[in-house]
Amino acid sequence: TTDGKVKIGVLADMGGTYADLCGPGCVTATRMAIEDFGGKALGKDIELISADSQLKPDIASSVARKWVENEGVDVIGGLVSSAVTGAVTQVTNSSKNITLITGSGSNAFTSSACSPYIAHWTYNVVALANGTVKPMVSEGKNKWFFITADYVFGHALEAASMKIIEANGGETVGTVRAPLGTTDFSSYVLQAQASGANVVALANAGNDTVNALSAAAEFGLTDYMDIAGLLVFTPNAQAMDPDTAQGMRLTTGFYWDMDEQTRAWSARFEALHGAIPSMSHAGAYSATMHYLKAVEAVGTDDSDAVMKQMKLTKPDDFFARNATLRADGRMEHDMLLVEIKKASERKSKNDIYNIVEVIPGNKAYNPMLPSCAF
Amino acid sequence: MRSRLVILFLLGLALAAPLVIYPVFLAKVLCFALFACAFNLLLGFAGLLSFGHAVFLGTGGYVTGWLMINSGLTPEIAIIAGTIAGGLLGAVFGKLAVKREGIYFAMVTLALAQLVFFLYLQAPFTGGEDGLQGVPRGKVFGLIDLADNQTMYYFVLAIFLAGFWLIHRTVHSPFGQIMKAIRENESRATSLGYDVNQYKWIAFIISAAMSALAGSTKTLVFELASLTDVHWHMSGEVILMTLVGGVGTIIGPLVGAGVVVSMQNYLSGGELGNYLNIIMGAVFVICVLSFRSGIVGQFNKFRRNNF
Amino acid sequence: MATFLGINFFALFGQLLIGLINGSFYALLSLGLAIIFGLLRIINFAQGAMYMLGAFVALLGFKYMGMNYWVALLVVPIIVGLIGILIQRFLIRPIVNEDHLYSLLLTFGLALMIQGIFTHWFGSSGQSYPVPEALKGGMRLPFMYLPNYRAWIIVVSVLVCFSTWWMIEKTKLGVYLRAGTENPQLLQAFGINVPLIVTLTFGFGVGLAGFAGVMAAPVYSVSPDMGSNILIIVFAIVVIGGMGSIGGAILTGLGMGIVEGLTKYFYPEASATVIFLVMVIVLMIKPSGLFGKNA
Amino acid sequence: MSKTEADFILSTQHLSKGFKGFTAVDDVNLNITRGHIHALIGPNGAGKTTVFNLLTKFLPPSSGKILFNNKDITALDPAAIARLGVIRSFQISAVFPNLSVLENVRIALQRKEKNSLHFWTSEKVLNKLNGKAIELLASVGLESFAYSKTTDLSYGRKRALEIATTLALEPELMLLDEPTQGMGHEDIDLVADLIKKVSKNRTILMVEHNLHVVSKLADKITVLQRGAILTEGDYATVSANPQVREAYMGTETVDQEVSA
Amino acid sequence: MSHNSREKLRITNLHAFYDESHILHGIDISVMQGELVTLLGRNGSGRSTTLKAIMNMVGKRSGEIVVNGENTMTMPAHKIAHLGLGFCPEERGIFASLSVEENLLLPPQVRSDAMSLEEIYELFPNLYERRTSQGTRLSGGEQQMLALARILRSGANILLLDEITEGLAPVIVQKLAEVLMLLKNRGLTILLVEQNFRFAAPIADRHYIMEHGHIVEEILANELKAKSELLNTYLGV
Ligand SMILES: Nc1ncnc2c1ncn2[C@@H]1O[C@H](COP(=O)(O)OP(=O)(O)OP(=O)(O)O)[C@@H](O)[C@H]1O
Ligand SMILES: Nc1ncnc2c1ncn2[C@@H]1O[C@H](COP(=O)(O)OP(=O)(O)OP(=O)(O)O)[C@@H](O)[C@H]1O
Ligand SMILES: [Mg+2]
Ligand SMILES: [Mg+2]
Repeated sequence: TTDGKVKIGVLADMGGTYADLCGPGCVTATRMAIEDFGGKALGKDIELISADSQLKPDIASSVARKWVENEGVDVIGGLVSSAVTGAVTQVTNSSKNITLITGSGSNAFTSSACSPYIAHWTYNVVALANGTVKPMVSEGKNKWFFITADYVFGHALEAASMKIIEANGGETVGTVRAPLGTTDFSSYVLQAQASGANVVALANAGNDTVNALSAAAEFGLTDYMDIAGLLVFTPNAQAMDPDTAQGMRLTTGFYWDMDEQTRAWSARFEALHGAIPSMSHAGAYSATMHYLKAVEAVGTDDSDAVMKQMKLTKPDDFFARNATLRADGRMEHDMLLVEIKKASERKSKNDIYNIVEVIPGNKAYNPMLPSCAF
Repeated sequence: MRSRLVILFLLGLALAAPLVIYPVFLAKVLCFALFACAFNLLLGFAGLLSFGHAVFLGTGGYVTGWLMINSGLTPEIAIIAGTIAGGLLGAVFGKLAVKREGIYFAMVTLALAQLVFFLYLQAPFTGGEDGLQGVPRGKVFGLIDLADNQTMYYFVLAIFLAGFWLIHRTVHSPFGQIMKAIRENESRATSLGYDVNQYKWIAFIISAAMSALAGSTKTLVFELASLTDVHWHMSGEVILMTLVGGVGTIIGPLVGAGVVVSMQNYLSGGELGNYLNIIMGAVFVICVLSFRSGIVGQFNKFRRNNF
Repeated sequence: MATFLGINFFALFGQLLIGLINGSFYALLSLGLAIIFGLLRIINFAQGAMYMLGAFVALLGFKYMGMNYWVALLVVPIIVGLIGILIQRFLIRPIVNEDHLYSLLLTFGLALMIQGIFTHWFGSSGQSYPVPEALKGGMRLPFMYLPNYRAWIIVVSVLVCFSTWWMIEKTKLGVYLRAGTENPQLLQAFGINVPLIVTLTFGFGVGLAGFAGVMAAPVYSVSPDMGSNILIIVFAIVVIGGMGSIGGAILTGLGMGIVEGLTKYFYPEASATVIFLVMVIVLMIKPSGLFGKNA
Repeated sequence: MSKTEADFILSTQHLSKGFKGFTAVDDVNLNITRGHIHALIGPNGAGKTTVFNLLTKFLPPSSGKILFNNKDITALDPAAIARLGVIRSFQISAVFPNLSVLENVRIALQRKEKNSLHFWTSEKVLNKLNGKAIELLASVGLESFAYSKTTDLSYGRKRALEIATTLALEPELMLLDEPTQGMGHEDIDLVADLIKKVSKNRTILMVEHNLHVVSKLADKITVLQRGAILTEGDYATVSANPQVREAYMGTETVDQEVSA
Repeated sequence: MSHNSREKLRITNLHAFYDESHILHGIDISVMQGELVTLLGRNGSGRSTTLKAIMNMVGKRSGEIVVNGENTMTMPAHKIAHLGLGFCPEERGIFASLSVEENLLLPPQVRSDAMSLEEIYELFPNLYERRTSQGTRLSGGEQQMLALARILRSGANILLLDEITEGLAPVIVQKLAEVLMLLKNRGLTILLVEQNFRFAAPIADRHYIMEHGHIVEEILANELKAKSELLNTYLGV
């Protein structure tokens, strides 16, 4: 809505399985961005409202609808769980409102479901697969078994990874679909065991990853198979038992302890939030900041104008390194391949990764589809 | 007589409301009101507590949603289809559930609902966790475009009134009489030659179909069908609505739906989202402990004692 | 691998064992439900929440008071039981004379609240509870690697279940329980302190759930919704077994666990639904349940 | 059996019922003459209620046949038998407490209306039954209570209402199990008279321990003992039988004036 | 200790309610040791309620109930039986989930000089025959016997009996009369609610007549003839 007043809605998982990844933290990060921006845009105070998606597409959808139709919200941020994001973008695309996706990873938002009003920040499944899977296959880990979260995100991650496995001469010997929020993975682990694979890939997120890993450890799977956590956020990495998780390699869009810039921001965030930022927290800040700058630059909150501006200027902050916002809405930036530290090497409970390699954005992300080049 | 006046008054309100209140919200209230009325038909008038009614809501939604997306059907047809689907599912559920009574009935319906929940979770046509997104509202009879929220609201209002009327009629019909008798003294009804289970069964089917009708409509309003509508939590919510409004009263469920939906709307609008269950639970406990006849029930008592 | 007729027996036995382990929890929970139902004729919808509570009390006790597993195993069920006693005494007793459906709704509300509160405090992201030192590691069976703790679960819960069964079926107390179910007022008039028995029984039934919670903490991640997930399955099991008999509840619990295990091997897609399907079949051929007395 | 079958509205042939090992009803050949009030008496546990349960198929017989109007009904289910016109009234009074007295009867009348499944028509269509209902109530002397709530009726009146409801089904054969159970003397007489009244062009089979009622009403009496028929006949014969006295009546006698 | 140690049961100005409805309006009853007293009255006159009130089984009560000189108004229901009270309810209250024998053994022994199982079975052979079968599977009459036998076994010495001849064959009724006499002579105290006046008349020492929750008459055994007119008006006998 071009009422000259900027109103940002953050829709996130306030109490659910993904709450630690992009819940209250995403609100905090967004608020930080607004404050750092000066709290005002187009001469008026920037308004921030937030709601709990409860990870339910319908709730998210109706909140989003209420926001854009009835409460003059210009842009919706946060957005964790691809199912939720899908539902929200259905609304915002038709109402021509910008969405800043910072928590969910399906690559559909810049391919099959792409739209001129989507900006997909932080990461996506392709980047994860490229970052984590490719090196392992090339190391000769060629037989893969997938334990996949049974919803759009998991399916996408699984598909993306399989592509890369095939492409690099590996094979997928089996997959199981575990419902979102499974707590006992033992029977899936047994299936993996019987599959004769040498890598078990966890195509899930949040606690699902944590639980799957601990089950794998409990049943001695870790003794003779590699576990690949395809999407691990810092809170989850902290929750994992170091003895089983140590040495696991994973891809992330951000690590708090990378350099001075990241440490500085993370310290501020931790002071407010009580925990170190996950990549979606950092992404939320970065995306919001970029949006606000664009608004100020074009002097209106009209979505088309703002989005145009966002794509013209390169995002650049502690989070967005060597970044561009592509025409299809994909925010491309350096990704990090990290390794989980041994307990003995950790200096603090926040000291969990060694950065192994920085993956340039254009290597990490999927090429743009012509059909999505807006 | 008095209740007639009340009804007319409410009707007036309903027609004027969207001018001041967000129509989509109103439509939502109406959908849940219909759902609660359908549920109340079972609990309030047949004495059967179903803990799985969400399934019918959801089924209606999925069928209608799927048709709107994949077949060029007009909304009214899709809604009718959804209603019928719900009725059929209700027929199956009912056949099994009426074999048991009281608490068992509640558990059986709950478990059956969970069965269907998992089926829907895995079935391709429901879109699993993602649900059916982007359901088009379409044009009624190919003429009236529902894209506009106000139009949508009046369409929902019409549907609600139709459903409400049918339920009300059912309660005050020869069939309703027998239902009353069965509730009073089942074994006697049997000895008078009535096949008790058959009556319960039919009541169940009607209730299921009306719930599905509510679900179908809801899907059109929100252009989305999802697992939430099939989850046991939703079955709990409809019970709460009925309880808060007043079990066995005519407009109780309507009021209850209004209260609960507004409450949820208010809470889910802010970061209070995760207080929702605490508050809902508390309301449940309070209602059961000291408010069993619900808002309308209490009001009626009050009226009886003071006028 | 020992495959025969295309069946990989190692994997199969593995799944069966997992099934038996889940079955142990089903048994403990449905036993608790059955006991409570037996005497109060109410279904305790909060049983799942109590199970969750047990796990959390153990976890918090461990985190903040260094309470170790073995202590928890003794103390937590008592704590949870006491909570149950309070609930029965102050919330359920006032409505004993109302339709039993109300107490179902009451406990449902409680379940929502308790789960809500814990979600509010701890988020619904689960937390892990360490396996006690003494039970770490596992044994290599010919067909699978069986973690000691899982074996321990089976042994202990079966023991607890059957001693409970014995206490209720074979002692005078059992007679009182059964009589109290039917006509508490009269039993009271015969000089037996029924309210006390009722309250204690409720406490015991709930305590069992708490016990199951502690047992579960090290294997399932401790999360606020761990209870509601399992409870509905337990309901189905209760319908399958029929509330009639305590023994029935136990056997059905274990049995359904195994059925689930089989399904996980032969047709994993159905593993989530199989128990409910069994329920449907039982309803069709024996509505009163496998062990239920025809009502 | 000298009489021709036709006179018997209901007869059983070698009817038996056993409960795991224990025989409750033992090879009973019961013949109930049309239009009679037939009483079934006998010591406690003789099998009277069980016989009733067999006749109404609340229990399946272990062996034997049941003929109603010379038709074999052994295989039918309870509802079907009720529809044939064999109606049983319960040992404990069975009414719909919160419905009005009138509605109670109407529920019974409604069944023949074939509209009981119509959930789309208004209940007003039932009002045309009110006339008949009042009639029935009148026949048991309850017309003045037609519109009062059933719970408020006295014990005896509830019984009367129950019988009226049963009459609404136009039973050919009524089975009454201890109709005067737990009543004070007035009520007993009231109900006894009532039974006499409604027995016109009907057949009644009743179990009764109150010998006054039996002697007053019964045209024929069958005495059961340990599940088997001990003897049959009118009150005079039966009460004269020393076995019956020993097993059932004891020293108690009823002066014949009472019956008439 | 009450002024009269032979007075086993004294009720003064007893009011009783079922939630809203006020059933008993100030009852006064007194029963001496070894006495057999009946409560006569029409259906619904409040006799059962009186017994229930004594056992603290009704909604609300006021007044005074003294058993063996102890005021029981404030006693929880389960304590009362232990004063030696045995209650045989109108609806018999046989437990379906218990076998006949379990039913029989259910009430705890409240006095040492209780009847033994043998005595019981000798008194009611039917029960012995059916002792293993489920309580409610018994015939109406057998259940009645069981209900009575149950409290005899508990050794209670103050019996509150509600319509125990209900549904019993005349022979048994006569037998019961003998039993009650026997108990009476053993020194037991009996308060009997009865419809069957023929049964009650010969064995009772005194009769209270109830109407609408009031005691309207007290008749001694020897006055029966004289007051038969009155009885007729109250009971129609
Ligand atoms: N369902 C049953 N299972 C086992 N035994 C039963 C069952 N029903 C009745 N009996 C036994 O069968 C016998 C006959 O019972 P029934 O009720 O017919 O006696 P009755 O003639 O009605 O006696 P009463 O006059 O006391 O009612 C009794 O001994 C009773 O214990
Ligand atoms: N549980 C109850 N709740 C409410 N009212 C009751 C209840 N039980 C009895 N009453 C009422 O109390 C009054 C007295 O009942 P009570 O059973 O004491 O009468 P009674 O003299 O024993 O007659 P009966 O021959 O029916 O046993 C009756 O009007 C009855 O309707
Ligand atoms: Mg009988
Ligand atoms: Mg009485």
